[in-house]
Amino acid sequence: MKTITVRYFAMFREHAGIGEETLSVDADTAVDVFHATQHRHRSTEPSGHCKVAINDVMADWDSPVSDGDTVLLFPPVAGG
Amino acid sequence: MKTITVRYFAMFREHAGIGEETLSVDADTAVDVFHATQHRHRSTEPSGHCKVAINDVMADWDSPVSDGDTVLLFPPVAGG
Amino acid sequence: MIEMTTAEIRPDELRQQLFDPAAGAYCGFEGWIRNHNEGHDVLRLEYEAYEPLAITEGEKILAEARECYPHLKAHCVHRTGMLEIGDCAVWVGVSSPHRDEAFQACRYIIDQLKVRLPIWKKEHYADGHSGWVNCERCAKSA
Amino acid sequence: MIEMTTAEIRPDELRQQLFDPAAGAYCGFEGWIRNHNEGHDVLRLEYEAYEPLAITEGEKILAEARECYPHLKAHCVHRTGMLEIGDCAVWVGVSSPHRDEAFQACRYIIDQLKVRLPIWKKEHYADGHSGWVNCERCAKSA
Repeated sequence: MKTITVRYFAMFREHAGIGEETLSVDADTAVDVFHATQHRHRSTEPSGHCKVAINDVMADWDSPVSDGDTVLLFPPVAGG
Repeated sequence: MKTITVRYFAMFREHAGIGEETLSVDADTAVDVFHATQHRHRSTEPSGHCKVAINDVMADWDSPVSDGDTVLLFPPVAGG
Repeated sequence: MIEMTTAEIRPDELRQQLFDPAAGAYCGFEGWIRNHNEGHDVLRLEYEAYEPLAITEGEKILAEARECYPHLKAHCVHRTGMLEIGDCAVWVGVSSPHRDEAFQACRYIIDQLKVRLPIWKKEHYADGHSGWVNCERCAKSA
Repeated sequence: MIEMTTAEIRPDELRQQLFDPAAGAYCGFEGWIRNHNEGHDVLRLEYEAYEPLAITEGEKILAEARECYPHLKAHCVHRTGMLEIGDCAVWVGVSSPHRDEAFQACRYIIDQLKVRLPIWKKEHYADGHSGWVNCERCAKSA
């Protein structure tokens, strides 16, 4: 188990009802963290439309996560 | 012979040394007027790069000219 | 340079920063809040950004544009917070020697900003509802 | 609308005339006097126009753009007289619901203005010479 801080934005934050939480998760990669949060908050957004960053650096869904990392979950963007 | 007022612009005006002059010319179309002015001012600019208007309306080189018309001779443009 | 701000965007002041005696062309783009989207009457829009990564990603986009067009000057400002109809949400300005580069670079920058910056917008509708733009559609298509 | 003026062009005031609550995109183009052209150092530029036909032809170009993009608002101002480096010689502003039309229409208008309006420019060079832009080249290629 790893201790991961997860930050939610926009739609994800509203759905989770919280902007940030620290979880103990059994996760090797970013997508494992994403699925754990989906299970926890009963969300069905597919990862394909979303983006992820680890410790403020854009990452891929199969990027490895380490104990103590902060994972940022970005719903689909619509800037401008 | 027709009495035609010719107006010159930009390079043409500088070359002719005059902005406007009234000529008696043997001309059926706009290009005849153009050639008469070229002969008069020893100019060699080809009509293909230039445009012509008759009485403030854009015209073609083969547009007919009438006695009393004003023919505007436009060198190649470079607006903006 | 890219900036995030909660204050009104002032294109006229911003464009002056792009002045360059070698520049013959300036192209500016502004995204304005409009009163409708996909059949809904929109009253206002709320923008949320994750600024640290919006800045990093925005700088990358501007660097990509400058790599394609070496004599380019480019600048971008994105606003966040609650915006009203007619407000300017994003401004992109580009100056360059010739107009072809200016148009192409400006278009490249705004197109990339829209899909790559972590910025989200929530529409508030005349019927009292609200919704995150794009997200609802993505969820439906899941 | 197209205007000819000898006064300074003020893009910020002009763009406000294009405001429309249904417009989500604004694209502006400005032609600035730059300090070089085809290997010459340019000090200033003199613009001459035949205004009656510049206005007529400019209105035609704007009408063509509006025919392609029905929700377009478009406006253009061209300056004449002696202009210094950095001065704005021409401004084209367009607003429309979406950015694709805004970019395309703005580009169409400036491209057409450049080749169709009876406006000529004379460059004054650092070496004391001057020349009408394009004309010399045309004469040479004759």
